[in-house]
Amino acid sequence: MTSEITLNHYLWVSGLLFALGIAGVVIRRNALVIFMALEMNLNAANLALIAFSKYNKIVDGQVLVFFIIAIAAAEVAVGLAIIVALFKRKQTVSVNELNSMRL
Amino acid sequence: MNVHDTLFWFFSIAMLLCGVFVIANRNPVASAMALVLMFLFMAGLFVLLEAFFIAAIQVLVYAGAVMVLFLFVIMLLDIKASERRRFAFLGVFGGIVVAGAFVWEMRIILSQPVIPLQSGNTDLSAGLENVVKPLFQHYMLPFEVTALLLLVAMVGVVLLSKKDLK
Amino acid sequence: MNLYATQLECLLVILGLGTLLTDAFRPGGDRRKLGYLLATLVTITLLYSFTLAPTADTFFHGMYRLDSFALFFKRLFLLATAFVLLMGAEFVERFETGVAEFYALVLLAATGMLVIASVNDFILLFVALELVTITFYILTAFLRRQVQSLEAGTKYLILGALSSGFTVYGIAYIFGTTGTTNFDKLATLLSAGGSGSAFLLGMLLVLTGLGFKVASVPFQIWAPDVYQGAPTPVTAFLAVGSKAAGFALLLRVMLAGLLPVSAVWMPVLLVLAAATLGYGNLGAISQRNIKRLLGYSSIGHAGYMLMGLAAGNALGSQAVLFYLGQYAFTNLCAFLVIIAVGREEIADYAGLGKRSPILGAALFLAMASLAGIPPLSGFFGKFQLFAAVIEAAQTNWHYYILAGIGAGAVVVSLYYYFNVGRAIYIEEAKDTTPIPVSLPVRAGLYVCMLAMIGLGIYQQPLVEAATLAAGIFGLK
Amino acid sequence: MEHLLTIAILLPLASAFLAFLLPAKKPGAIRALALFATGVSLLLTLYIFSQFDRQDAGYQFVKSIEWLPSLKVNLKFGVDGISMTLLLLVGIVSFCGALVSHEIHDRQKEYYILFLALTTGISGTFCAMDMFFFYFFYEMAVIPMYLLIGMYGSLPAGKHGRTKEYATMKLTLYLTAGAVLALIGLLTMYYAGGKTFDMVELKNNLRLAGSTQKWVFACLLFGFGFLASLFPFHTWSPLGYAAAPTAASMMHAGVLKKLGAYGIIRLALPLLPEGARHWVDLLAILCIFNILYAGLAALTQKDWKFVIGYSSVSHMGYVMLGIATLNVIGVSGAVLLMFAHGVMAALTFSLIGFFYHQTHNRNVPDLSGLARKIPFIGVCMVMAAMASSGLPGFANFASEIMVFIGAWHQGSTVFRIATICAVWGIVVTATYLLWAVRTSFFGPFDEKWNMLKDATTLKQKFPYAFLLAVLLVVGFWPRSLTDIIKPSVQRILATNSHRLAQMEKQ
Amino acid sequence: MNPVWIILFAPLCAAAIITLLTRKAQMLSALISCAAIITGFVLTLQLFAQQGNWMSPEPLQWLVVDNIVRIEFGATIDRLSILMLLVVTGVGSAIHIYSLGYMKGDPGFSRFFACLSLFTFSMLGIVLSNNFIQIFIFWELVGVSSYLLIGFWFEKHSAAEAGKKAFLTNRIGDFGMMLGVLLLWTNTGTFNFAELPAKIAAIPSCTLGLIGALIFCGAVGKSAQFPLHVWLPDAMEGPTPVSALIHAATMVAAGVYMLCRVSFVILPSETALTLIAWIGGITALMAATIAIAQNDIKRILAYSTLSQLGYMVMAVGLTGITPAMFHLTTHAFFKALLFLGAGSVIMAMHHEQDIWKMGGLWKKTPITFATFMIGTLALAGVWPLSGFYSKDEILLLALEHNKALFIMGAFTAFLTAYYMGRECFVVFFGKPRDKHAYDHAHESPWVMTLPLVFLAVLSIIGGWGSYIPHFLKPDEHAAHHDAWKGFALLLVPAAGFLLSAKIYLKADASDAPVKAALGRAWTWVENKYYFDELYAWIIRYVQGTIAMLCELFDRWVLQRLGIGGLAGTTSVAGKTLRLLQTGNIQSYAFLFGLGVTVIIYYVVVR
Repeated sequence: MTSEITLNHYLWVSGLLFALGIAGVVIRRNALVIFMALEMNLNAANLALIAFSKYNKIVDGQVLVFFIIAIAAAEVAVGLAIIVALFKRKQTVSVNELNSMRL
Repeated sequence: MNVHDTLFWFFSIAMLLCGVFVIANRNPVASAMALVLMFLFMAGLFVLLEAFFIAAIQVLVYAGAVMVLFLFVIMLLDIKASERRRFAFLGVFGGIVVAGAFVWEMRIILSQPVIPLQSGNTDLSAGLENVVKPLFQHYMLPFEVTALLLLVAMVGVVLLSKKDLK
Repeated sequence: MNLYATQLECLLVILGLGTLLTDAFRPGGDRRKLGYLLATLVTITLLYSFTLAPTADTFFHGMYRLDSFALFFKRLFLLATAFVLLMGAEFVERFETGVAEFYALVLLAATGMLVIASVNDFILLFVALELVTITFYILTAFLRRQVQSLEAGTKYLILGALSSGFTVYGIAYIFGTTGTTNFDKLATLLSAGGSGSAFLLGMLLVLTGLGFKVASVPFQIWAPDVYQGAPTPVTAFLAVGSKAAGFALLLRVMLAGLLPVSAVWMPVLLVLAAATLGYGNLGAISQRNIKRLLGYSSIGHAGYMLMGLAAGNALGSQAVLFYLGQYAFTNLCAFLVIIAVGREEIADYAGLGKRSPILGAALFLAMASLAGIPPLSGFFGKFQLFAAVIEAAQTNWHYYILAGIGAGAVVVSLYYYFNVGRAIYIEEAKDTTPIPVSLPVRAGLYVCMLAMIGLGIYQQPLVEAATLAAGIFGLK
Repeated sequence: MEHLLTIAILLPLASAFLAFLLPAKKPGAIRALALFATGVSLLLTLYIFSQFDRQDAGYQFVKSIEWLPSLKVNLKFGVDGISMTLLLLVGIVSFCGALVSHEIHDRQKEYYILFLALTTGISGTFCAMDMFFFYFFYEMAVIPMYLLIGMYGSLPAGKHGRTKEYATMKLTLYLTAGAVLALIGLLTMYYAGGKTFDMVELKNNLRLAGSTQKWVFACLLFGFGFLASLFPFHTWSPLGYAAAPTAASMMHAGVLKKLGAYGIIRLALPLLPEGARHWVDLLAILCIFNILYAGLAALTQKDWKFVIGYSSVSHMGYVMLGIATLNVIGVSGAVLLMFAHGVMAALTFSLIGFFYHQTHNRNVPDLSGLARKIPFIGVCMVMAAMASSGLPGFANFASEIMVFIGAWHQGSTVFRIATICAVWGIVVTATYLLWAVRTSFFGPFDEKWNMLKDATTLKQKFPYAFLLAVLLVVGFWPRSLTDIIKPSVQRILATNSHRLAQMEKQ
Repeated sequence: MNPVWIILFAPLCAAAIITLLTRKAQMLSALISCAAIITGFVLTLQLFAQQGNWMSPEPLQWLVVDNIVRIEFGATIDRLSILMLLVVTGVGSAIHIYSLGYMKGDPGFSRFFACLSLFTFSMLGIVLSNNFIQIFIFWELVGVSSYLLIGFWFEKHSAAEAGKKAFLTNRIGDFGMMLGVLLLWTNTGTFNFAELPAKIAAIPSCTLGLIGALIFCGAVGKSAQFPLHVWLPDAMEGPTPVSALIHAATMVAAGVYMLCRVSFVILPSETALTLIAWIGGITALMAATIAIAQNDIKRILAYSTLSQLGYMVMAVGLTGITPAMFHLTTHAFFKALLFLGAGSVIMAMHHEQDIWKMGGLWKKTPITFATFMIGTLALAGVWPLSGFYSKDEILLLALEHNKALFIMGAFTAFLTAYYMGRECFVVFFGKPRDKHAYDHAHESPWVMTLPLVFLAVLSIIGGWGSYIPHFLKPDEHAAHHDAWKGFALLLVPAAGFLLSAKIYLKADASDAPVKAALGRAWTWVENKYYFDELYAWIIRYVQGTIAMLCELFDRWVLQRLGIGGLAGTTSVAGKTLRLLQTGNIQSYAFLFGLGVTVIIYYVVVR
């Protein structure tokens, strides 16, 4: 029983998720949701890597995903800390109020 | 259509729907919940791709740790209703333009099958060993660097969240 | 063997952890002196690094190299780190808290940079890059009482994470379409077989991530805000360390891994270089905040260096290395002065030449060097870059357009750099109190000025080092 | 012996470093150092001039130090007749400039450092035999000039809100714009010449197609033309001179400006014959504008320095016209005129500086009858004006007549017209200069200038008298310079025509 | 050392010594200057005595470039130059000595003599030049020394203005001359007078005509011919000896001398000759008419000079080189005499120059009066004074060649006698109009009267025996005109004198009857045909407008529109770019994403 699902299917899913991630970053103003969208981006990459790993029969992709997950966790931790600190100062997480510097 | 394919379609569509929900929902809490679901469906896809170890980590780290952190922060900050403003038209438009353009380009790129220049012969489904062993052998240096990174993150989070200022 | 290769990184990690421990055990120590001490230790490490010999071997299963290119950048990063620590020590009063952590983070970021100098694999690349980037998120937002610092941190965070997403997605595609993440293997594979559009997508997305680091158009947009908002030592580190790291990667990836497909990326870099030159220099014209000005200026300089990379010849890559080397001294000089003066509006620099002759002279020389005027090192840097572009133009006339845009950029940049110069020497001071300059800063300034003038007049040592370093790519 | 030239060039720079180390509280010592450095430089130059082999058209006193092997850059200095003449000019003007700098009282240390650096920048350019160092020194003049004007200059307010800051910035931007334009051309030549910066090697190796030559020549012509204030790139010039302090005006109008014309003669003419042939007609037309247009614009000026500023633009038109002729007499005339105008401009600006320092007013209609109080300066000014308007007996006449003859000899209609305009140009020159001299020095004495003091001691008079003497000596005996200029010019033009012949054969 | 070099360079040395060393010692300076020119005069006399055995000294190679251009510095010694040398040094010596008295007490005494010596040097240079460039060099130097001397009293507004005017007007003439020289050079390849005549024949006639006309421009400027005559009357602002030496005897004659010197260029061209002749004729007549209405004692003489120069130029135009030189010489004698006499009168009247404030002076200043009368008669061409011979030759020449010019010339002669009569009668006769000045009037000291007498003698004997024409052309007997024609022409000045005597030889003479008779014409004449006004208008409106346009173009088009525009565009571009830098992360992310997609589009998709 052969599967009709090919590598490209997975890549499509990954690509759409990536696009959603980008869209989320651009559309949303809530820093937290933006961060969620960024996580979606990373997940899209993960999916692509896993799929490549599977279809190419090379393990490196999975290893990289491992690192990505670990780094993403660290990034989220740092990011949320910054957002919290920012909220403490400005009482907002809306990114379009971050415009004290321009010219 | 076999089980694998059915599950693929189910997980994919569900995951993407969750993704849409994340960015389309005005309530951050709901977004976070959708994101958890998305992570879980993603883990399902990983399983379909025989990446069991990664799937497990995905559930543990993402759906578990990361999402808890998110929810925690959302609750902590207690964002008021006024924060849940409507979307800015330009933002939505811009997001759709960029995402749409990206998808359109992906359509062209993925219109033909992606064939690698070389492929290996590792059997990834054979068990953890094949995945984890290289992690500590080949990839020792990145691993160490990641460790440093976590240290940095820890120091950073402590610093940024310390309440008192000496 | 592997430990030998990473000994510099190890030293820095030890220093960083030691700093954290010191802080834990002696919370009340003199942080300023600690900074000077660390700067000295890093300087010693820098000097020690000259005992290391480059080798053609790879380490960690082909992931890590200790060639002359790597050593060149390691030394550059160590230099930058030493100066940033010195600046941190000068900045002590304004940190309010966590000074030791600041030093530790700087050292750890530097560790990441040192690794970056040696990367030969996309996985290590990503990890090391993230180490640097995430550390910089924290450093940028370090002044958590100041809105600007936090705002800069947030912006850097979101855009940095976005670019990380692109990078990693690109790595995924490169891995998927070639089956390897190792640069050497990649080069072999690519030179043997063709590459599809999926590979190109991967390549471009990686380029995006690196473009973000070096602040190239269209990924430059974060730079002015972040440069302005970040604590000044961090801005200096961004301008010197982070940017150099970006270029180290860019050179390594493009010239070691992706050279066989240079026909694809060179035109892209050509256009990006031109756009970056234009954006950075035009945007800087009416800036009133000196850090923001330097932010725009750093975009402009990224453009110059991209010119060298886009030229894709031996002279070009060598010129980029030379440029980075002298740019480090120049920018560190400027930021040292900014820290010593402690003000950010250009108007506040009026009469600096009278208030403190050394600060005035140092900042003026730095500006002139950035503008590229002999006998300062910036001149020779630009000269080589232009030479490289003209060399490329001998076979492809489009490069003349790039050279022309570069020429225009030089003229425009002169305007805004000399506006600072005007404030220093020509305008009358509103506040004429002399500015005290501490001995270490004075020493640092002398080193920078000496380097700017020395490398401007006698370029040979750095050129030789850069030639050696760039020689590993075997370009013609 | 072979180091003499290098010493003469680098001594001022070395002294600048030395001055950097001296305490700012001792301006006297720094000034003495500056005088010493420029004076010794001048003496060395004179010695080299006396030892110069007048029969030899090539480079002499060549000294080469390997500098940057990877780019084949050598620190190579040498003088041929053209460089010798101009080096002499640098020596004379810089020494006199240092002498008249006693009017500077504020921040003297920086002043002399900048002045000395400027001097080396200029003389280095004239003597560099390596294109890299040529460009290096060429650009090196930018910073000192910017600061000299910005820090020590003055521009009477009100002239359309232009300030000295604006003037100095404009000047800097113009010069840099020209320099980078020229750089593109120079680098193209570097590659076309088989990657060598050595001018002699380049002469032998350069291979450039005719069409390429055309635009490379354009790069050099207009690039250097910015500095030579070629129309329409001249507008920085009067403004810049007006704003500059005395010595900076002297150096700039007197010497620095000549770098542009020198670059064209040295690099563009011999190496790019096809390009030269293509552009000379346009150049001649631009020269007409330089000469007449700038001359007429000078007629409407009220500020002494603006008058002289436009006048120098006008005179550079003669220089460029001489260059455009591409014949020995015209180009030799241009070189001699560079020398003559350099000395003359330095003299004029130093004289203006002399009375401006006391009156703080250089608006021509405000001054009247100054000759009663400062007869020496008045006499010098009259002579300078006469020299400027091409009076025989001064070096300017000899050179201008060479340019006229050369341009007329060139023969084409464009050049005939240009010559007619150029000859008419000296009438225009006389008109505005005599007006200015007559209005401010002659006529009824205005009592408000009663406080003026003339130059009485020999020390005070020396720089002016010296410059005048140089003009007169060369004016009476032009062959003292033309004899060394001519062989070198001949050589350059021979290279030009030889290459042209080669190209036509191919 | 060839004596010629001493003649030439002695005055230059004198000028240099005075300027550099002896400026403070006034009398010494003056004596040095006088010694220099008198040495020159003596040496010239010696040369003159050698009669034809002259050796031109070896020329110096002044400027040599290849074989294309060879400019020498040499000296031509022939009859022409020796005659001119005599005039310059002889009359010059007299005037130098006269100046000792006239300039006494002036604060610029030394400067005056330095300039005078410089002038002498330049003038001798013109005389001796052996090529066109050399003559041009001295031509200009003469101009500048004239500028310095006219503006000698530089604090006087009008003097400073007059000096400038003279210099500039001369420059305009030189412009043409320079072009003529260049044109001649391209056609022959040499500037040298000795080499040129052989090569002239090869030049096409129309080019030659143009060359002649252009070179004549130089003479027009220097010899103040119509239409560049306007500077000469103003030049009277200079000290009177200067007017005598420069603006009567020598410099203004340089134009004529130059034409004679280069006659080989002019004579072959009919066009050039015609032009020259008519310009000369017009100048002669016009200046004479203007002279009848002037009131300044020196200005009348200045217009008279113009008129006489017109004669000489006309003579050249009628191919009469020898008559022109003859008249030049005699004119130098009597015009210098007249000016010096006028100077003496002015001294006597305490620097009063208006003839209508004088009167009856003949009793007070007898020597001056006598010599002035001799000068007047000579000028009017009364037999047997020198003017009679030289002027008659020209008029008879005109009669031969061109009747119209002859009539103009004859009428001019009539007017000459008339206005000179007017001047003499008003100044020396009638009743004293300014009693106070008259009472204090006195005869000048001997240093001034001695030169007067010397020149008076020359004025009388200068024309006798046609010695000068003989000297110039020894082998050719001057065309012997019918004597009766010459004497018939005497009627003309006689009529002039009679008319002026009728009007002005009375106690209360005035211009009123003439004014009434001439009507509008008088106004025109009195205002010198409005030439000054015309030129002022041209300078102000035509040149001024063009200059203003240039200035406006420079300021608005080049600086504002061009540079300002470029700078403005740049800064606007910068500002526009900065609009992207909103500070808003969303827009940053959008641009970031857009950038990525655009790059992908161009590389991958397209």
